[in-house]
Amino acid sequence: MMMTTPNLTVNIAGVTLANPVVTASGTFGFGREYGTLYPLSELGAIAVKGLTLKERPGNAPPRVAETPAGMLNSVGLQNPGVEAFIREELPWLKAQGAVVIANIAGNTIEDYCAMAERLSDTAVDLIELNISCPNVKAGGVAFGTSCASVAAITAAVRGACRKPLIVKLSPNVTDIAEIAVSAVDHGADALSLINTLLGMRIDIATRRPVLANNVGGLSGPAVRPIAVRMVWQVRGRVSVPIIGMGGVATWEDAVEMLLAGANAVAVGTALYADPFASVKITRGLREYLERHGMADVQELVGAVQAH
Amino acid sequence: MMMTTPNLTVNIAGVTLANPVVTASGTFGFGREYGTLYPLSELGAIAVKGLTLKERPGNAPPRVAETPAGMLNSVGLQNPGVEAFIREELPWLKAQGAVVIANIAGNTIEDYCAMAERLSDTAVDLIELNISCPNVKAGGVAFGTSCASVAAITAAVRGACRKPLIVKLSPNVTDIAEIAVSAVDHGADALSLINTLLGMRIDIATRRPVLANNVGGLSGPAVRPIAVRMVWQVRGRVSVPIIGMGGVATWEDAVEMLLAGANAVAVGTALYADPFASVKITRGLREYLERHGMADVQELVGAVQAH
Amino acid sequence: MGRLILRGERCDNGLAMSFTVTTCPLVEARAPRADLADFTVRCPEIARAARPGQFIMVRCGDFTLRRPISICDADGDLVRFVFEVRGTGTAWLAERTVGDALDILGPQGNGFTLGDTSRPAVFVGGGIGIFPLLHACKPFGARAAVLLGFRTAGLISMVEDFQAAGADVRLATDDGTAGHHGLVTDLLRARCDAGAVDAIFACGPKPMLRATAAIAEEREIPCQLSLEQRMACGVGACLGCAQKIRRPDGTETYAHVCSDGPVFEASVVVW
Amino acid sequence: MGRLILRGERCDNGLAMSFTVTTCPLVEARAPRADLADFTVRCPEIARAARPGQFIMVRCGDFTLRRPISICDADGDLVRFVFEVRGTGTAWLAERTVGDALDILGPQGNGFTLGDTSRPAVFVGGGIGIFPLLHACKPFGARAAVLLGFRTAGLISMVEDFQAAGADVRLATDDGTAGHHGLVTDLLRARCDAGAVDAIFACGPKPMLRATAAIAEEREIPCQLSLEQRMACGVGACLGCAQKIRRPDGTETYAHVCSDGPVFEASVVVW
Ligand SMILES: Cc1cc2nc3c(=O)[nH]c(=O)nc-3n(C[C@H](O)[C@H](O)[C@H](O)COP(=O)(O)OP(=O)(O)OC[C@H]3O[C@@H](n4cnc5c(N)ncnc54)[C@H](O)[C@@H]3O)c2cc1C
Ligand SMILES: Cc1cc2nc3c(=O)[nH]c(=O)nc-3n(C[C@H](O)[C@H](O)[C@H](O)COP(=O)(O)OP(=O)(O)OC[C@H]3O[C@@H](n4cnc5c(N)ncnc54)[C@H](O)[C@@H]3O)c2cc1C
Ligand SMILES: Cc1cc2nc3c(=O)[nH]c(=O)nc-3n(C[C@H](O)[C@H](O)[C@H](O)COP(=O)(O)O)c2cc1C
Ligand SMILES: Cc1cc2nc3c(=O)[nH]c(=O)nc-3n(C[C@H](O)[C@H](O)[C@H](O)COP(=O)(O)O)c2cc1C
Ligand code: FES
Ligand code: FES
Repeated sequence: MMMTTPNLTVNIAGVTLANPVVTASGTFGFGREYGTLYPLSELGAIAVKGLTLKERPGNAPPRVAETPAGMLNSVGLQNPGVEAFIREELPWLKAQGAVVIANIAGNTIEDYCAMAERLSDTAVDLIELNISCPNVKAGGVAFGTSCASVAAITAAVRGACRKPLIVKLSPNVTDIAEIAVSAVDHGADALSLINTLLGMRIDIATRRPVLANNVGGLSGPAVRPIAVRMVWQVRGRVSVPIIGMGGVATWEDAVEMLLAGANAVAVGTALYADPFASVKITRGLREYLERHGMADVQELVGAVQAH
Repeated sequence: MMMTTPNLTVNIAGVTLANPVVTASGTFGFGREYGTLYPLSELGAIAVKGLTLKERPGNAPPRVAETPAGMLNSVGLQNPGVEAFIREELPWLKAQGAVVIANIAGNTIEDYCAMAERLSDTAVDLIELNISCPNVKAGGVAFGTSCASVAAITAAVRGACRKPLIVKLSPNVTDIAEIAVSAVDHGADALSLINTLLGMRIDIATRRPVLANNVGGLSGPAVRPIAVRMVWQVRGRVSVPIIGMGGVATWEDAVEMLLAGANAVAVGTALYADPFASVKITRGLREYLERHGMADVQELVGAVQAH
Repeated sequence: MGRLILRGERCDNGLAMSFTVTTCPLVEARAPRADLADFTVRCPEIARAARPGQFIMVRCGDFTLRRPISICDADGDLVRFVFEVRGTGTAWLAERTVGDALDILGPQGNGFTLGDTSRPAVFVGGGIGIFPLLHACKPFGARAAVLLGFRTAGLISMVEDFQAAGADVRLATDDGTAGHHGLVTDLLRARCDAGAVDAIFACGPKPMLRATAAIAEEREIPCQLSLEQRMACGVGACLGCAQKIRRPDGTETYAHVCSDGPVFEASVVVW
Repeated sequence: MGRLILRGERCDNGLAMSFTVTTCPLVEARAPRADLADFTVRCPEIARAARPGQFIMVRCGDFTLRRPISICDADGDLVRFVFEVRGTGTAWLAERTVGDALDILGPQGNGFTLGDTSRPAVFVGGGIGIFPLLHACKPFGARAAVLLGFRTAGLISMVEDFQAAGADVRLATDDGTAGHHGLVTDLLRARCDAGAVDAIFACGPKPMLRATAAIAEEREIPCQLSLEQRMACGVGACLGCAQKIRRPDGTETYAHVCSDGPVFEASVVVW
């Protein structure tokens, strides 16, 4: 019996990823740390730490807290700003052979557009719009929480952007599918989901929130059932590529996410227990496909048979 | 030094609970099972399985699935109907000395009102309005997901109801505080939160959702950070009593929930690993208050000092 | 016949049948195969109360849910259960060693109603379904015909135990590597043809149970089946473990495997 | 002096300082107190690379996050670390026994810059902050004054180890049950009064570090502090472990304890 190597590549809005395993924005820095363990080119893509127009110092510590099967973070988008990224991080990242997803964040539509425009002239492969940020002109309500504001920001950034555009959805909404449709209708070439769920932990000894920011974003295996459900709901309504994330820690989790409708998965929190989680997932996927005689990982996408 | 026994009682909308530990609706049946382990009067109150106007067979199995630090359920409100409850369960429950919270569910406002009215003539102590159910007249969108529909259902049931009314909030919303305010403004005497978060698990061997209903409600410690955050946000906006729930498993978790702003806690999923979780939490709270020389458990309520 | 229990049996005081939650020492732990564990715990409360076909809910580390496992045998103060490593919970459990304390809830459920044990009965087991049959067949001694089906010879276990109980044991394997090459229900048919059978007790995979029920119906032999379902509470409180059944009046409803079952009359089960 | 490292040190190839993730056997496990574990693992990669003041990230069962623990000593192939049971993760870890395999990431962080070890240095430790000082004080031999503060005599540990390293060890307890009745920083002041001190190295609770920094500044003694912060990745990737510091130009920013620290010049720390 002839065995051909299964095809692990994924096409996300015209960009080919060597495999469907991406690192989740903000969890992997700019690749310099985990890059000491394995070549960054082994990853499908790297979504870099969320970038803002200007340098941001981020929030006061503590910024992280453990929770049952998960963690909270309130890093507050500490980053060197988009120019420093282009100058100091991007060339190095591209030299490692990585597909680079620039995750951008802002507090006004203008900021997002300025960043998208600036990044369009660089070697960045894709732009990921983080719409979980508060819109200061709309009283601080997150951009990602209403169809109207998702439509507005997506359309504006789409106009300013000459790279494939991924819109990253916030799970803190009543109807994720409706938001997804809004994003796609207004120019999203792909979607990623989920960002973190808003959570809180209180230290009963001090009676203070563990995070200096009081609340933070919940991620890790605890949220996986929510992420899988949202990916499935969104896949039922859109046909653009989806990068699924939220608690993916093993190749089995990745298969689950692909079956739900994701074309690729991102791995974040799982890296902290096992820095090799990402590359192990890719290996696990390959072996799974081989075991099942499947030619292409994309055969799994959305293949769940609902009852 | 004199030691007085701390006061554990809680007043929820005029009803006195012997302690602030309640069982979460749907997790404790009608008390007949766990009642073999301890007197039901040791519980602050018992929220019974969600009742509907007529008997409901519930969903096809499988109805439960384990998830990281949590579980999914899609029981589908299997229950004998409100009349059978009043006839066969309530007298027995009251004979055990339990404070009884009747949790009611429906698909039309009329159903809810009919149940509230009927239960007003019984020995039930409080009525809990489960608004996570789909409103069939509004295309199946859950009652609990918009302020307008929460206002409408709360006002209508308030009119039909001669018992203290608790509105139980769904966490599957963009802005829980806004929903809470709607409920209180339209007649809720107390709030309980959170109900389950919508989640999904797929069995990668069969490529089918584990639950026959495809999706189900996520509960257990995994969701606790979300529940604590929501209780805290709601406490910032309303002054009615709050029953906090979602992943409470230990007395420490209960203290956290009280600090966030809950006046009482409900325990559900934790019972499955440890059927004594509820009574252990009460004991733990009592000992905690004694250790800290506190006279009243209500001193903890909302006592978190935010940053 | 036609026993139909809904919402479990109830005591006079209105409570469900009582069960114990207890921590008990593992006194024997064998691994007949790498993925099979044969455990015995010292647990007088459960051992003395256990009836054939009941099960226990075993807490596995920090997992949210306990795992349901049939009582394979109960003798004096000892409870024996045998389980296959299927996923993360049973993997954790299989790693326990003698002297470890296990947190067990039980005995739970409505077991087999054995009836007249001086009459011949047939026990049909498949895969992990064979374990609860040991406790049930013992009172029948040599009057028990125990028919066991496995995928392949390497998976056969417990045969000596059934033989020691006096039973006439017959084997079937899907691949013919041991015993009859074919289904265990072929053996059941042959046994029914060979002589009178007063009762059939079965536990195993759904297709096997369904075929067993069909044979029993055809030959009008009373038949009890032990079913499986995913469980949360294991005691009847969460309504998680639904099984569709037919009421005497012909209407259908959901009963619960943990409290109404796990054993049901074959005739009430809706497949 | 004035060493200020941001985004950690970097190698020529643009990568962060390398670290290892490895599974290594626990070869010695002592419990000096019920809530204290003194572990030694065989881990050549980490033992050989470790510099004083660095730490490891230890995986604890199924917990989402590893626990940061200082390297107390590294010798040949062996890495020693000592930790107090504080919560669930360290409780799990303390239950490991000799022969168990531990999953460890490290060595991580920028440790102490020891400078000229032929000159007298003072090491100030409080509570669990005393452990990393052992590795650091060794090269100083008898030129190290090691000042250790504890809440009460029952919590004193590691004194023999410091003495075996040749150091002059002085104790202080908050309640006067052993050594000086008062703060360890009283001992520091006395030691500075008594003779020349070329460098101060400190690790312990924040108030102690702050007081140490004030004494050092007042007396113009170079001082390095090892700080703690809640961590997720432990390697510089998540930006979770922020510590506010002052840049040479006077502006403030957040550095990261895991990669820029855990050791910082006292003068750059913004309290
Ligand atoms: C009444 C009853 C008696 C049983 N008796 C035995 C026995 O004697 N020996 C034996 O080997 N097995 C028995 N089983 C099956 C056993 O419960 C499962 O194999 C076990 O729960 C799997 O757990 P896991 O953590 O290894 O698998 P995972 O897949 O990690 O478990 C995830 C969840 O699914 C549940 N689950 C998975 N498979 C099953 C299943 N087949 N039935 C019910 N729940 C399942 C688990 O309990 C858990 O909640 C019995 C099941 C029931 C319902
Ligand atoms: C660089 C560094 C070196 C350390 N060296 C030592 C040492 O040598 N010996 C020792 O006993 N302790 C040391 N600590 C403290 C040790 O990391 C904590 O006591 C430990 O993480 C507590 O974990 P837990 O699971 O027991 O507590 P839990 O409260 O259950 O932990 C919950 C979460 O909070 C984190 N956390 C809790 N307390 C602390 C803390 N004080 N510092 C950082 N994170 C914390 C945990 O890592 C975990 O992520 C060090 C901390 C740091 C940052
Ligand atoms: C420490 C940390 C920092 C994060 N920073 C960002 C960010 O800057 N931009 C963003 O879009 N998402 C950010 N996220 C969210 C992740 O990219 C991801 O959506 C989420 O963590 C769920 O995946 P996981 O469970 O695999 O971590 C961050 C998550 C973590 C844990
Ligand atoms: C098996 C199960 C059944 C439930 N049924 C109901 C119900 O009928 N009505 C309701 O309002 N909530 C129901 N819930 C939600 C719980 O009351 C509670 O809000 C939720 O489980 C969070 O608490 P926990 O994490 O302590 O379980 C159910 C939860 C579970 C696990
Ligand atoms: S498992 Fe809860 S009712 Fe059966
Ligand atoms: S812990 Fe992640 S950057 Fe320090």
